[in-house]
Amino acid sequence: MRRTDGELIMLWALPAIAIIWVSAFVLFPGFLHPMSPTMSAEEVASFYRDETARIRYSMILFNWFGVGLIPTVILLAMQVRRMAHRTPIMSYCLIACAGGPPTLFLIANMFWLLGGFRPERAPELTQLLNDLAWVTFTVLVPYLIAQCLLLALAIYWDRQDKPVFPTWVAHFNLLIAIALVPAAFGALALNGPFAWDGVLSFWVKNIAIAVWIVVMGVVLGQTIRRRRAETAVAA
Amino acid sequence: MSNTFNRRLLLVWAILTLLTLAYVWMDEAVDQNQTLTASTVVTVSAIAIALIKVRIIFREFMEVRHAPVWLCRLTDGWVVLVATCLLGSYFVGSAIAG
Amino acid sequence: MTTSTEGTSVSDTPPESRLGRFAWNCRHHPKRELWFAWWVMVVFYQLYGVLFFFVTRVQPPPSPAWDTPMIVQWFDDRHDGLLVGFGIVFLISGMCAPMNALLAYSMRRMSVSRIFAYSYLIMYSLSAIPGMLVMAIAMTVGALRPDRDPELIHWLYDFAFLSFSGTMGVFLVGSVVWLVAILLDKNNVFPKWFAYLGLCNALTEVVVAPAWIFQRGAFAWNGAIAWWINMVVFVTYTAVFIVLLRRMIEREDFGTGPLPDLPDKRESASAGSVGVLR
Amino acid sequence: MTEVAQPQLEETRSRFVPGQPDMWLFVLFEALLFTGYFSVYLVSRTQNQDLYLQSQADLDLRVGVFNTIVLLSSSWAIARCVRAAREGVYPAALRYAFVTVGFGVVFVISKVAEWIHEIGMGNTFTSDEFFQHYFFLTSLHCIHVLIGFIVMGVVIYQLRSPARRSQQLVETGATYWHTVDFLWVLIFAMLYVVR
Repeated sequence: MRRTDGELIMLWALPAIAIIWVSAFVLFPGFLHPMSPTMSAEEVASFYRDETARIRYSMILFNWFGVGLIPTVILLAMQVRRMAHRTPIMSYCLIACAGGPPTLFLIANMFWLLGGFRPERAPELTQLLNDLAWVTFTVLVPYLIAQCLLLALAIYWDRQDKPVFPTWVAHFNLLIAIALVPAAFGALALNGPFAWDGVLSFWVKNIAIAVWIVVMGVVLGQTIRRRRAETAVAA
Repeated sequence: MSNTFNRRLLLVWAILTLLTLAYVWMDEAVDQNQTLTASTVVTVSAIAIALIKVRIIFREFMEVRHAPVWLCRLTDGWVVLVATCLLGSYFVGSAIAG
Repeated sequence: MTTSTEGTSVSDTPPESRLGRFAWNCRHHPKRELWFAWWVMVVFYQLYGVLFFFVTRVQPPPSPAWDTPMIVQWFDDRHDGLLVGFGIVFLISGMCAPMNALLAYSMRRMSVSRIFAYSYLIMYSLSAIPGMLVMAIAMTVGALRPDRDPELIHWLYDFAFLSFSGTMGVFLVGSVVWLVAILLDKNNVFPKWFAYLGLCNALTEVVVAPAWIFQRGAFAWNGAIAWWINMVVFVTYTAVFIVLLRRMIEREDFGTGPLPDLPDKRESASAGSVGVLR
Repeated sequence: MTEVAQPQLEETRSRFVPGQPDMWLFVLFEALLFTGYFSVYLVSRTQNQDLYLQSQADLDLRVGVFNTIVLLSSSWAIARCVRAAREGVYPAALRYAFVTVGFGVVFVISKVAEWIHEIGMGNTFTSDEFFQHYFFLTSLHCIHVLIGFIVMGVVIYQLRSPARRSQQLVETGATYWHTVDFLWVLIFAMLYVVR
């Protein structure tokens, strides 16, 4: 029998953490519907005054579990390591991307919590913290885009009889990368699809991330199960 | 052979120390009653003496004397370059200040 | 790492046309991953220069001694450039990943422990956040609402430039990790003089710290010592390692022993002064 | 410097670069870097002559001279160390290496004492422009000395065991140490003597 190496634990942690993310997402009053960038300082301040409790508790949840995506990305990096590449560069790339999004998200998370800490603060200051939080949250895409593109490239280069991932995973990652692009320009407009509460910068981006997590979770699960079956037979 | 080397090193050290002590003399000569006064002569000679010392360190301690010719030329060129930069910035700065 | 199954199965003859050869190289070149990472690095630095110096015009840095109205004016002048330019920065900063992966790979190719490669990889992946993205976020928020209280815009201005200039620790320790690896390496991946150049670079990273203390003079964030001299050293260092990495990829033989010299370089290298052990 | 005739020397030893040639790039690059710092210092000095002279009066030239002579002596010791190692007299080489480190330690102690003295007099990094440059240049140089201790550690490590004893590494380390020395010679002239 093979030793317990914890790989499956790391994999199954993902859906558990994802449930927490979803509940925190729903709990935060500013996500459904997303807060508008056109709100005046006074409106923002009163939002923080009225919704203090939900802001605090949802963001504490995010603060606890925001880094939960890292094991998944590292699992992906380990699969990339098994591909038919000559160098470990592509898996290094994914490792290099792993820490970025959670770190940026934690910065945004901190600004939200700071805003909720003293809601009686001068409205301009609360608005500033709110702006910092939303801008950081909206533009945290660079590493995710890079991650998707690099994974796609790694899969395209994985030419062997039994590739680690099927090719559609690469196409899927390209699609997600494209869906994430508009969010980088989320600060260009205060309303419209590009604004941080807009269709592109909020809905498309966050749904893309969610779909990516679900699909890649499933793909990872299948790949790992297949490989474990193979090694079990071989052993 | 070893002895000539060591004597030479000691001599070099003595010269460098004497050059350092020359600063003290320069210092005494230019200042009246502990008040420092600006002096181009002191500045230029301070830089010159420092660079002479640097060149001696290059040649003797760092053994450039025995190094291939390109390294000798390079280090000499460097001393000239540093001298140009330092004196240049001093004089240009003074000129700007008026 | 799994060995490549394609190296033997694919025909070694690239097509004649230039475009065909490019496509062949992208798909089959044995060093495609290395060249990919190298080109991403080159393009990244070009874009970085263009974005910071010409699109957003935040470099060379303005003075920390300005008064508030002047800073608000500065933001007004650059409003669109800041938003668009930093939008592109957010889009492309993931390009750091292949670059850092290549640098880490160079250490992996050396005869030193893997600790070096992984430490460097993590440190430099982290470095983009304080070194670039925090500044971009602060600048974006500053430009977002021109009608914001000027004092707050002033604070964002300080936040942006100090986070950009004042967080050199990762680069300091990172270059030290790299240079120690080069000095210990027996595979001759990099010449030793590059390690000493890395020491010069690390020492200039130390020099930026006074930017936290001074609002004017040579040590402020736009000062002659804290910015200009450092910039020259940093650009030299970067240009040198880009060239050396290129040479490393050319020499790469995918073994674990010493990297061979390039055939035409071998003679000049043994006669010249560069990186040959006596 | 006087070119004392050393005919045997030129004949018996072919010309060579002491240590790794690579180290010379560091020497020259670092010298240029410091030249940059000195140029900035000299230009800002000329713009505000009186302030610099006034603040400079708080420095004690004798301490600077002492520091310089200590470092020159350490440089002399490491030169002796290199000669001894080249002739294969390793115990002597090791002794001189320790003497070098000893002089280095004396230098650092006297430097720190001088800093404490200056800070006690109210001259800190932020008090005026002259002391900005003073503390910047001396502390940056002090970092070089501390790195020098690591380098000397490598040299001593090399000299200790017959299995190692790479003459090249010893000479490279010596070149670094001399660099620290000549940088101080320049800093000393800049901060203490220039008027």
